[in-house]
Amino acid sequence: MASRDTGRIVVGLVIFLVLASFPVWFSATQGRSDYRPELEYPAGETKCVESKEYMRTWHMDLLNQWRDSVVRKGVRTYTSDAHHTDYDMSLQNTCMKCHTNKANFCDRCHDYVGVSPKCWECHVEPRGAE
Amino acid sequence: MTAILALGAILILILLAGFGSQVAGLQVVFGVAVPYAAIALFLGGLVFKVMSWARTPVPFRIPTTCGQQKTLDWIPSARFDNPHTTLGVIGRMALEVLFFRSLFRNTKVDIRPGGRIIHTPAKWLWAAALAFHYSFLVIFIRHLRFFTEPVPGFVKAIQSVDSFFEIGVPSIFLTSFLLLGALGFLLLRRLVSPQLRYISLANDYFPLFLLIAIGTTGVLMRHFQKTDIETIKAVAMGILSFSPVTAGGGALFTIHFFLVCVLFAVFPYSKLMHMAGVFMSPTRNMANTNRAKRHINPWNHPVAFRTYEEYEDDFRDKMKAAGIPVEKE
Amino acid sequence: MAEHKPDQMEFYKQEELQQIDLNPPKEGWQDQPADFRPGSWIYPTKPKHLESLGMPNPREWSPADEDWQLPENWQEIIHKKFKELLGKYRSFRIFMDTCVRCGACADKCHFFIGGGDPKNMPVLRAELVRSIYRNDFTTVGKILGRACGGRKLTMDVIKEWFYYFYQCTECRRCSVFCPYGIDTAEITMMAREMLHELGLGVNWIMEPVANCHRTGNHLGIQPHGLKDTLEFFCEDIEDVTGIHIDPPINKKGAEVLFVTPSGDFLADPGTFTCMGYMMLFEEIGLDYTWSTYASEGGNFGLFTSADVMKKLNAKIYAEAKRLGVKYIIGGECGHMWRVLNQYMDTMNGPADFLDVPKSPITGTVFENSRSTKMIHITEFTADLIKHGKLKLDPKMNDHVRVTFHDSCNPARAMGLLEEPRYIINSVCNNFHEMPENTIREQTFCCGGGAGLGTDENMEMRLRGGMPRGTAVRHVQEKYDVNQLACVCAIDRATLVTVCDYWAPGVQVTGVHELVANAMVMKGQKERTMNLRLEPLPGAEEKEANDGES
Amino acid sequence: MLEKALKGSPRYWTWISVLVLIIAAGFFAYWRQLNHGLEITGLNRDVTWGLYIAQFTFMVGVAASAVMVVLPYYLHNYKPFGRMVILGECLAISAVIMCMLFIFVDMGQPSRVINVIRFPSPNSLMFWDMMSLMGYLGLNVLISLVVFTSERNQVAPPHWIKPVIILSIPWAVSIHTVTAFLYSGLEARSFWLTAILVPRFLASAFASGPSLLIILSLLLRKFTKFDPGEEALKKLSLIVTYALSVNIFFVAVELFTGLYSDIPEHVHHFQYLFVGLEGKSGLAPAMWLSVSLSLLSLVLLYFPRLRENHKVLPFICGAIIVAVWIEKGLGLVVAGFIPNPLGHVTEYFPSSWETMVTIGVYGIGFLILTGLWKIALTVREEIDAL
Amino acid sequence: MQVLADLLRKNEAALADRWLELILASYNPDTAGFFKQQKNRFANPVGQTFAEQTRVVTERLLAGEGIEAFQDPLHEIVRIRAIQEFTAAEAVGFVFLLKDAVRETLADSLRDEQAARELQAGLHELERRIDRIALLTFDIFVSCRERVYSLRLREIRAGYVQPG
Amino acid sequence: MEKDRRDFLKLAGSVLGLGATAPAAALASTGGRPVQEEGTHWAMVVDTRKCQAKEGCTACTDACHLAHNVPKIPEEAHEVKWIWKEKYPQAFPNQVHPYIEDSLRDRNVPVLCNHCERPPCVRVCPTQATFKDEQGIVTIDMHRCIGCRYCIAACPYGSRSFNWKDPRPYLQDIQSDYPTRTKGVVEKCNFCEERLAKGQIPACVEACVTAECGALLFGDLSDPESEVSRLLRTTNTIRRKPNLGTAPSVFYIV
Repeated sequence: MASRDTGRIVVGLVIFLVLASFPVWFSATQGRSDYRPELEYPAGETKCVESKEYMRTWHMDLLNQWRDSVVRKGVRTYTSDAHHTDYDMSLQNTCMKCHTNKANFCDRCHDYVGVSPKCWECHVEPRGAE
Repeated sequence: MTAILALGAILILILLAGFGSQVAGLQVVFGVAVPYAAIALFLGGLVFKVMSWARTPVPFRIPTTCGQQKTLDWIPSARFDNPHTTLGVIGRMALEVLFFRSLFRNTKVDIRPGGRIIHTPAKWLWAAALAFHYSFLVIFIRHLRFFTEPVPGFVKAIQSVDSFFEIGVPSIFLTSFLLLGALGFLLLRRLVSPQLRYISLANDYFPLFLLIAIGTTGVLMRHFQKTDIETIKAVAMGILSFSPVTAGGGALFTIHFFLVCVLFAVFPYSKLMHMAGVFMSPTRNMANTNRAKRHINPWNHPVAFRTYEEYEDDFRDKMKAAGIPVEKE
Repeated sequence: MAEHKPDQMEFYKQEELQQIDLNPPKEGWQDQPADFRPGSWIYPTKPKHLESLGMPNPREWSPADEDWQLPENWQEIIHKKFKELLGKYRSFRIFMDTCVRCGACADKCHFFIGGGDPKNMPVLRAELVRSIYRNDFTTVGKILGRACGGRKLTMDVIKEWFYYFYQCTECRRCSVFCPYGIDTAEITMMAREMLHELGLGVNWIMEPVANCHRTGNHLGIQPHGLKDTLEFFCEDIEDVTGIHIDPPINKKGAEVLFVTPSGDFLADPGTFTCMGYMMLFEEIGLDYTWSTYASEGGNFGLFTSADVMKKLNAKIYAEAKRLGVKYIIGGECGHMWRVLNQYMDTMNGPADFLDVPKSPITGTVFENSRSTKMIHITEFTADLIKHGKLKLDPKMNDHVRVTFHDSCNPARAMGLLEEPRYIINSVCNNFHEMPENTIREQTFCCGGGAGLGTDENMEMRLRGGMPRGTAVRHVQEKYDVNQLACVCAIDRATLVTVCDYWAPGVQVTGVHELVANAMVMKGQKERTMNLRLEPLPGAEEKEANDGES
Repeated sequence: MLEKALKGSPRYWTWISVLVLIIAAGFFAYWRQLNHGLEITGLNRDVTWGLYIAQFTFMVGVAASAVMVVLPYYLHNYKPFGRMVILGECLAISAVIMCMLFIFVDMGQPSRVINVIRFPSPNSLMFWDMMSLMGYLGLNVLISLVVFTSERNQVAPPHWIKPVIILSIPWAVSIHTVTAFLYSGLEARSFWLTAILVPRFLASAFASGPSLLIILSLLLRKFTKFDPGEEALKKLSLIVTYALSVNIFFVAVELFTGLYSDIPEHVHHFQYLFVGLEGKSGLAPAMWLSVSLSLLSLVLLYFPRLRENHKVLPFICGAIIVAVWIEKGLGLVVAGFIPNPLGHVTEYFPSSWETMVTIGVYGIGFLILTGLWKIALTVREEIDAL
Repeated sequence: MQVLADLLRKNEAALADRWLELILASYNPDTAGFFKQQKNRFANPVGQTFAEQTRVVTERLLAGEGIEAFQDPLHEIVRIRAIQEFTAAEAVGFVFLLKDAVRETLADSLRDEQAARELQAGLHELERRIDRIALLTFDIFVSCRERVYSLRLREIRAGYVQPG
Repeated sequence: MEKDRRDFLKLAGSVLGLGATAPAAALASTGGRPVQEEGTHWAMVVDTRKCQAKEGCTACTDACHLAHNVPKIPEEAHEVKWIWKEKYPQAFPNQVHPYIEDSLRDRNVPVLCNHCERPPCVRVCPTQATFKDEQGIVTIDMHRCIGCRYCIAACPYGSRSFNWKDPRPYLQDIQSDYPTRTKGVVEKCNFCEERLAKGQIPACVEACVTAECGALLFGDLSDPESEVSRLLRTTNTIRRKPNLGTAPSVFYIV
């Protein structure tokens, strides 16, 4: 024998379920749930400063390390562990030389994962981005 | 003893997940089967439990009144502690759910010999519980970034507020440390105080250890053993869009994910149901309009009682002797 | 063992003077059966009462002996009743599911505070039932059993229930502090209902229930007996005030039916409160009537089962309908008002043959009782005093330094806090509150409610009454308080014993005794005695100097 | 104890809601500042510090002034201050919190403020200021909590608190000294480069702080049953009198050295302040007001009949606060920047948004003060009733 | 006796605490925790009363006061234990625990023979006084029990409660 | 992995170490100004006469501001500049009197950060965001600056600018080889540290040469043979506000 306020409880439950299933119907309405960012790799380039896995996980730390080295210690060249070539420690002048399109490379992954780094408030995207 | 039992269960779960992440074959199990089972158990169990409560009638209106009732108009009544309007009840429930009103009441007022009043604050339980629940909520909302594409604004907003103070890269979230601190206190309290140790069951320690493990693995994944969250989001999105992707993260992620699934699975069958129960506890969610509005009891079957006629038949002559008016001479 | 000399430590360690074990008990609370030492349980129900009420398994038995003569399928009966109650009470189901054992209620129960038995902690009293619920009614419990706190229903469990669920006075103090409002009183009611399925009841409850069923009040006072008692009170009133009152009994067509707990007709401090009512009604000329048929406001059915409660309570509305009164006024009682405020209308309503209570003297309409149509005497009197309808002389009570004990049910099941205080402040010049955490909604129970107020339970009652006793002793030492006012008939009986033991020298009184003492009635003679026929201090000197001059 | 602050008369709740409204407005203004940057303030390239840092300097003075109540009571056992001490300490706590908030809202990159702790730089006075302010807040919270709970329990405070109180006295002086060093260490700003700045800060602090305390306790006496004690008010007004006279004396000394020596570098600042430079004299009216107010109140304070008259005293104290607020706030801070090292005279006037944020911070400060005082007074009433 | 009294007075607080601990040990260990930890006299009248009164008794014992000085503090304690689930021996036995407490607090000075012998006389005298106090406690216990029975009788006689 | 742990430990270390390092360093700093250690010491010589000759020339400012993405903010109150022209009496306030040479009275003198040997701005910075590197250049770590503007108050030459708002809308042609700034940080001339690293001469000097003016000369002061050292030994040069003891590295031929 249902009680008087079953209605109100069901409404409460429905509200809870709607809230709990927010990601499901939100992504469904956006229609991008199977979207995975394919990054536009620079044409003609095969190797980056370090290995692909290392860069995917540690690029922010590497950049931090470059910053401290350049700004604080004045050391501007970085020898890569992977293949021992030297690079100029600069986001804009080194990274951005190959990855000319920030939108199709950096931002795709960052937006996908909901990260909004503050670096781009100062550092300049390469002109290729326009 | 019960604490060790619970801790053991958690360690087993962690080992299971750790082992599972290494064996390729089990990726499907941990990446797909377990989450769906967990979500099904959670939603199904919760709805079933709440509906089982809903089906059970509330025969009587039994609010616990913690303040002055509404009678004469010149006596101010306690609007939220003894509500007599639905608005008052909503206020009381909001105070209970959002600010843990009853735990706040738990002051220890001491009188030292010689009649001196001493207020020793007993607010630790209230403060730790509030800190834990709010930081857990913030973390929960923050995690929506893995389950929604594109990431909605409010999730980004909460994330930027939580990591306002840019310490380290990726900058640390304040709520993760707040959560672990509060959980640590709640666990310590349950182990140290003799009364609590006496009444605590394994199913009290289990969620505590579970949440601590989840929190710690979360912090490890973000700051130390960095995990590739792009693939993790793909896995998460895959699950919610019912086209699972079994790329699977590292061991740490599998443990974290498995423990969260366990939390969801265990939820409807444990004390965590207080999430829904707090809204439906009859001593808090009804107005004290007992004598003003009749509360209908659905199973109010008639009960035979001794009518006046039978009563008078027994004592008519004595009543007449004593001069008490009677119905029938 | 080598002979030890007195100056060696071993000498004193030879044989334990006291069994001292400082380490926690090895096994958990689930494995410690309750031991029924004499003086720790209340006499069981006599078979004749159960038979007169048609309740199951009436027989002669005693908790001390091993076999409680339960029917063979008692486990099945308990499970059936357990399931039925789970189906009928959402509160029971939610309280079984949502407790997180956070310990906020652990040290709030006066029986735990006074006695120290951990199973008297509200969380653990509830666990007694919850462990069975977990074991038999939840899938997880069925699987994990003991590991997740489940427990098999054995004979020891039933004995434990009988022992501990007759050590809860259902005062709901634990429900105030619980974040989810879990009410151990509700759980105690369910447990007692289950125990009654096996005939496990307490005589001190079932006898009054039987009496109330038969004679209309707990004490079995027959109509003529009630009339004599009331007339005896009126003689005393006449001695004190010189005004003659004829108590209207079973008078048809009166405006108000007045129902008060039968404790006021017999137990000593209660009688003066009853005299107070009659003097008050006489003074304001209220058209009221007593009723011998519905001469019991209280309802020990509340401590038995819902149906018995409904059976006893039905009399009040039936009588009101028969006498054709306009509305009902209820006297000063604790659990009576829990039943009236929260159960009566639902059970025996709607009382559409009555009008919305309206005070004939002040014209105030009591909106808060629009449906039940029954108001509390203190609400009625407070309204009178507020409108200045009573001529009061507080100096008559100057020799009295009073403090107020919020009776637990009016405080936590109604919220009756300010009305009695307003009245006491109007009739008494020196009124001192007890410490902040022992009054209002955090009040401590008298230790004798919910059917535990019997003499064989004296030690348990004194333990339960210790927190209240300590608070009274505190105000006694600090302000030289000599009277404890309360609004409950059981309080007026049990608190006398609690005060005599814990704070000797403090008397107990009802609020309306104070009112009557301070009232200057029309045509009353010079008062030389209070209602207790004790000479008033002022009067003695006057008499003395009358004598001299 | 916290629930004491949650129960109050309707007037208490209207006051709280007014404060909350003010704080909300302040938050909204600060939100705009966070998004648009400090351009919404009136600050410019030449005058980089303005209203916020002025309030910070004034508020550190008020915080340090608690020592004027703590020192006599604890060191010299001056009993009439008994009821005043807890109020003084709570005023100090809310003042220090306001100081920290003023520094926080003045930051260009508030999210990096932790860098001051991550990269400690003992060579910078701002680092020492932050450390001393945090220490002072901790000390005051500890002292007021311990002393207040033991006083409420009518138990003698624990013996270990005495040295902590002794420590808090020099510490109070130190926070204001460090604030003065912030200014007087800069060789680029000749207006501040004077040793007298520290004593001037202290003197003005001990004039403005106690006057604020006098006004607030008189207000309390009107609205609540609390009575600070006639003797205490008399003594406080005496302290204010002496502090004010010393402060005026120091300002005069500063004026003399600056003007008599007639070094253009120094003279320009005073010129701008009082008569204006290159036709710009934004602050002149304010400065003249400040000088006249302080002189007027000094004169009035010398008559005991006026000093003890509770009708006039609040107005005198108000005058002193305004005078010191101008002189040590905008007067000192802004004048240091005008003219700028290259001789340009760029004026500064606080913008509306800036004022809104400042009022918002004051709202937070007074909310904390109201809460602390509400708890202190309610529990005091309880003890007296016992 | 004087040497012993000075020695004991030095660690009087320790002695009282140890005695209290031994008394509380007669309760369920978990409850003993509550009795010791909760300082509020109204939320924990049992624990607080024991704590206060044991200090008073120890103090008066070491001060060598007359026997009547122990009447009030012991009455406070026995009044509570008289109505708790204790047999007469358990209810009154807590006084003898004081001997254990004294011995334990003096444990180190009793260790070497020579000092022990010196203290022997004082110790014997002290323990005789404790026994005397125990007898006084027994009287108080009986008076409390009689009080309880008289209350029961009064209720029965008042007819409020049906006999049997 | 270890990089980040180091970062985390640094935070913990700095908080714990605060107690220990603070007194020691405080003693060192109050004992007198940090002495300039040897190694390269870049300096610049400005020949104001040649500069005066080319009336209204802004080559150095344009080149510098273009190279370093310095915004062109219209309202003077929020102006951001690294190098600009100042009248002689403003640049050298204590070396002027009513009867100085007419040409000197309104001679436009390029002013910029003097990269002092004992910079007051470095002394007051609470996070060591601005500091003096081994080459004698006073530079700013834009990642650490909290925008408290204490350094602007401390600089006797007013050569520091603050970003009151987001500079980007005011930048027409953003150079992609040098970052811009964001609102809330201080900025100033950095002696073209990034060009020096590549062996080039500062942009302003290069622009002055291409504008056939040659008023700016840049070189290493610690190398006695460098052009700058030789010029200083042979011509009379003055420095701005020498009395403050900051020992600027920019010398002016008047």
